[in-house]
Amino acid sequence: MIDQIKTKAKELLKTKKVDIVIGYKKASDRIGAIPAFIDKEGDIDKLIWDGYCVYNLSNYLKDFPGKKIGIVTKGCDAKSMTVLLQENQLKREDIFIIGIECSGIVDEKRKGGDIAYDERCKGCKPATPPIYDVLIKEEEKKQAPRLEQDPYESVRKLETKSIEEKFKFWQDEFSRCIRCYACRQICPLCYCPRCVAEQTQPAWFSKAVSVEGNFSWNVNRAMHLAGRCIDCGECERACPAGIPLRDINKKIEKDVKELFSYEAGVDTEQKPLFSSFDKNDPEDFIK
Amino acid sequence: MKIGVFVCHCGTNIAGTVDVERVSQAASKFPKVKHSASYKYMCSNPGQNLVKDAIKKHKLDRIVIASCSPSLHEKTFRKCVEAAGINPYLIEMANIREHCSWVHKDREKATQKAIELTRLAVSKVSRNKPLEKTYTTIEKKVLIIGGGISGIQAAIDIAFANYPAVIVEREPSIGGRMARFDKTFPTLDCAACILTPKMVTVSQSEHVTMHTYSEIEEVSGFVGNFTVKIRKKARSVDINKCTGCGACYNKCPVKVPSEFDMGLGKRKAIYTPFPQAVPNVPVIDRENCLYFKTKKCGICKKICTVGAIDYDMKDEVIEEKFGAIIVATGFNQFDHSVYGEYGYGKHKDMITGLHFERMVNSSGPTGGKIIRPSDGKEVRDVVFIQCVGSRDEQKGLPYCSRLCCMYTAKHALLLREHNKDSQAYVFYIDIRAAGKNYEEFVKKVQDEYGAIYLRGRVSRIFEKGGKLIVRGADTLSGAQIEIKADLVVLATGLVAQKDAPSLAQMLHIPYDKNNLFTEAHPKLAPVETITSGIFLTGACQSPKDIPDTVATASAASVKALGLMVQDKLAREPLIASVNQDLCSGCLACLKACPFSAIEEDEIEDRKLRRKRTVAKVREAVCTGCGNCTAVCRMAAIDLEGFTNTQIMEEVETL
Amino acid sequence: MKYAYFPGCSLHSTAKEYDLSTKEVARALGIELIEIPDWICCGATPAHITMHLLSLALPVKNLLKAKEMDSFEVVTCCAACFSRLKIANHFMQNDNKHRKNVEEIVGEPYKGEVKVRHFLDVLINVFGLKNLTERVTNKLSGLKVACYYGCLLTRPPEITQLDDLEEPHLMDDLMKVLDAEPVKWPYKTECCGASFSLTKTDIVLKLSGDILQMAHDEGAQAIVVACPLCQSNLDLRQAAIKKKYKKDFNIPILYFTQLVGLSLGIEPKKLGLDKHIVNPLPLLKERKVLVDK
Amino acid sequence: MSEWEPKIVGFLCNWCSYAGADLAGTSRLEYPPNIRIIRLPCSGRVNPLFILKCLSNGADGVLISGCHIGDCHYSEGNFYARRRFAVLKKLLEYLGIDPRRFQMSWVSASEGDKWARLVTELVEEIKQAGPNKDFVRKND
Repeated sequence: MIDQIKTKAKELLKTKKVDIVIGYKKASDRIGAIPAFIDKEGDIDKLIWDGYCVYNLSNYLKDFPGKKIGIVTKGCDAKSMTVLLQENQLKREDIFIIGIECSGIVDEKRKGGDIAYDERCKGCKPATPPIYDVLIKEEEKKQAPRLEQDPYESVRKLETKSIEEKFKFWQDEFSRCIRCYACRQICPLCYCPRCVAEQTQPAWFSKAVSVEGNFSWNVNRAMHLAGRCIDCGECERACPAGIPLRDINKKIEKDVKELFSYEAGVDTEQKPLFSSFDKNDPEDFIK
Repeated sequence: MKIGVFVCHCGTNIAGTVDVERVSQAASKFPKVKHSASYKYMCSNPGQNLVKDAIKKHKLDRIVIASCSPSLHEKTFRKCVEAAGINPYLIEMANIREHCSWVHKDREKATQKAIELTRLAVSKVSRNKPLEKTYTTIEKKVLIIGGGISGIQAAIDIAFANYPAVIVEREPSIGGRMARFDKTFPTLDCAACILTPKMVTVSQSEHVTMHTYSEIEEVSGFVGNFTVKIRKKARSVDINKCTGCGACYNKCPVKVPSEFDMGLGKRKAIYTPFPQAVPNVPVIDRENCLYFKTKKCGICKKICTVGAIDYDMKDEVIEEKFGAIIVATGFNQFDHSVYGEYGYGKHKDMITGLHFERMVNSSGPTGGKIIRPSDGKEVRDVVFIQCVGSRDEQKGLPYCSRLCCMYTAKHALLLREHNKDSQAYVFYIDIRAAGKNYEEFVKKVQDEYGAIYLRGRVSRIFEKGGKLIVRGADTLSGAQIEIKADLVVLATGLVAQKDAPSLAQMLHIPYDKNNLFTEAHPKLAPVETITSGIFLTGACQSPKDIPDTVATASAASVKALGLMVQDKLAREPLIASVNQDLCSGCLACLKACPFSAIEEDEIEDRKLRRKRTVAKVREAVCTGCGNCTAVCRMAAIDLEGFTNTQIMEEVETL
Repeated sequence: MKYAYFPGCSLHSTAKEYDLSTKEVARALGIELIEIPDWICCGATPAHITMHLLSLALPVKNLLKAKEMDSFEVVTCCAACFSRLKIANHFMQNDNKHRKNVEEIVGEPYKGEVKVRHFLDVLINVFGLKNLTERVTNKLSGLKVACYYGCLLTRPPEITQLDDLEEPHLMDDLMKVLDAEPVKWPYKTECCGASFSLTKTDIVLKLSGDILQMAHDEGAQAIVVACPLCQSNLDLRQAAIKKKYKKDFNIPILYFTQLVGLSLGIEPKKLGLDKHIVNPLPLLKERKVLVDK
Repeated sequence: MSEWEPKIVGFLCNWCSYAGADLAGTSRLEYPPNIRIIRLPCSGRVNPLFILKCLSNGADGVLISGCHIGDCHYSEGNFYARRRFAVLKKLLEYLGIDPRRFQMSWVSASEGDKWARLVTELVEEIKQAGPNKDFVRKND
């Protein structure tokens, strides 16, 4: 199947349909995969495809303004492109999506070991990208059976805790936050020209590493991704402090699904969650 | 920055619970406050003069008034400081009366709270910016959607003031529902006699343009500057050539049920809906026309001496600009086929009030004879049922349709006038005859025209022996009643036009759960909508009889003319604005704006060295609700008067 | 097709022929009806006008018995039983307060999970009219009938969810399949006076008399019913009506199951056609719809 | 040391809730003095970050109050607010912030009595929740 990707990439570059192809290449450790930016036909052989291709490449689309881009895209990553299209950040005609019907990626923490599905792949059922220009399927043998697992298992576990326990839990987790904003930088949907975290007029919340500053930043990040996050999991992967950010993202994902039947990244024509409403939205929390 | 704080005693209203002097002293120590004072009545002339003098004496540049609710005196003090040379938007009010002295009894706590409220206002005002009112130009032309009595009246009023009006009517002729009526309550003048002169006036007015057989396709823009696309459907008859001689429809071989006559009569495939139609130019109904169906016939074209028939005519979409829009789209009838007890609308001799109007009309399909549609026999016993659909939350409408009581009484009267031997029975829930000479009219029908009024609901109607057996309860006598009727007339309720929601969406005006357009305020702004420059008249807003319809038409016209006479339109500056450098162009704000007051704009990004899309506020449309600011993740859009900085400053001061 | 069968008190007494004909028809069509063992009162009139809670607890008890049989669908023929069982389910599904009370009384949790069907519904919507057409061996051609549904079968519509509230047609559809002629008449859901059948018989005579008159006027030779109370009022009171109003209708009142039975070729006696007050046999003979045996 | 009194911030829409609070005043309906009202044009104006700022700035409770559904002066603002804060409310609770600290209500211009009752109850609830210690910016 890597041949299929290469063939397509070659064709795209040759016919000048795109200026650049974004895909994956081997990292220097010879195991992992890192993004590859190919603009010469000669470099096409660097392209790889395996379970280590974890990066959500859509994050790099904005780095090539005015260029036509071909991009290797997993199912989840294509959803973030759907949101980017929804939010006017991309032009569909500028990108050529080489969609991969992915059968799961490895858990990076177990690098070098056996291929095991990453936590976020469990419960991901339609691995087919919602949008693509060409679809390449993984080989039959790699299509290991997907676990029928509740994607919200760990959210539910946390929900049952008492208020004090919850606060304690998150306080501990957030206490490690060093406000490096790696979670933001890696997120394909955090594209604001100037993040509120860096604004001073007004200063929206404390920039200091403190309980309330860290809480505020993380609540802000989560709220800004409400109805947008497609759970590519890059934030959690990038977090040097190992904060379980996906547990926050999934919580909102679950809530908006339950409250408003809203799902992110499935339809480019969909209105943003907070820029729309239903007259019958629940309001049992309002006095 | 030199802030002045002025604390009002409001007689004892504030001073009775709050130690005003202490508030004033405390305020004098707040950062940036250069002067503070208190006075018995700050809103009085001496009070205002005290503020003005202090501004001059202490060179104050921002003012806080700690007194009553801003809803009472914000305007007063804006004017006051403006007179003293300060921008009117550089004041804030601390509400220490309604929100403090009147709701607390503990003097100490109330005083403390008053101090804090004043502190909040001081912190906010320190972040205020001078603002200027904005101005827009006005297109001096009014669009009227709907050519019924409502739209006609509006057009006449606008034209009388020498401003141009354009009527868009989807039927081939103006006239609307009223053109179908026979006589009108309570005076019984004939509808045609009072309507047709108005139709002629409109058609002859140099200020009025009519687009009949036309529909609104698209509306954009805002008050003073609406751009409207109008689809002129292909009439197949050249309106400029046609003389209205009528030869074409006289000779046309195709007969179909006439919509105007509610299917009681026939019309041709080329037709004018009724003889007094304006314009008196026929239209070809292409679905039924032989030429369009089979390419044969063509009689009308052959017979037309002026060559007005044009089979190749196409729909035409024109674009016009308007300063104001009057919506006069009227109503539809409730569909009574939901009622099983009335036979699901299957009984032939059961008609609606509008059918009755056509039947009783001497120029109508039966020549004024009231007959049974099933066998054409003249009727004797007629049962009228009121509130069909109206006041029925279960199967119909929650509201009262307001005119059925009156038109049913009129029908009962006309029935007896047309046939001395007839008998009217009227089933009603309540008689709602609130209008000038209305109650008297109903009484007259009961007393002089022998209509029998029965207070109760009809439980079942069925056919037996060629008659309709109407069974119901007379709740006044407690008896079960059965009437063998020749004809049953249903006073079906008034409902919104089927496509009312799509028009409302086009116009960005709200509509309620019954699809009726919503006025800006039910009492104080009954013909306005929340979208400025768009006004409502007639039954599209709620069921209305002719007097009310005409009154609202004139009211809406005055509102529209109020815009027409202005040179420029002043707008409050408390609206949103975009910092385009911060804007990512995600357009979350555009999608969340209830007023479509945000549009796309393009800027040259200096950093990226390319053009990119950003949001831009259409100042004339923005109402200042601030919803956009809350959905903007990058805080690139802000609301003047309630800016993020102001609010965060207030919170910071807590 | 296997159902728990709830006959109710009428079908074991005054409406024996309804019970008989239902079982015969079911057997002939291969619909298995297993009577709920130890069934008790459905909670109709005597209960529901005196004690609301009892009128829910009784049917729930019966439905729980059906649940024990591992049968999640109950079939009944009596319109009153149908109504009570359906209403009980409705409350248990939608009203937490009542459900708690009733669960306390019957000592078991129950959320309205046992489905309740009228036999008419089973015949038409489960077995299907098309299938039935193929089984009809003895057409009832020329027999003019008025289908009378009464008050309980369709009301309240949000609970019964069986047929059109004002203009029901299920039995009419069924009769057409048997080649009988259902007349068009307006009294399909008029009140027969059943609630007063023992206390104020003069009201019953008036109301039932009106129904008979209308059926007669519209040319019906027989009235078809789906409720034992309707049947007994219309059948039993014809003599008294004759006495009071001097009107001799002599219209047989038949259960739809009896006519379906006839059309399937089942002999009249097995269908209890000999158990009526107004003897239907002369009419059926005259119309040549009796099976010769 | 005096008894602790909770500090509550109320974000009120100008057209309904602010006017309702005015009416409570005009009707002289007494309620505890713990609330500080910030007037906004519409509940739709409230940015979730305002709530965080209040809580980290020492507020023991935050209230958003707007027009009842269907009454919004801007016709739809409260619909957006309702959706936005349904999500925030659940998130804050999930992160361990006492749900009593952030509440929302609809109060119309004619509901002075509801306003007075609401504030009274709110103050009572926040008193039970105790001072907001965990989340507050420490004075540096």
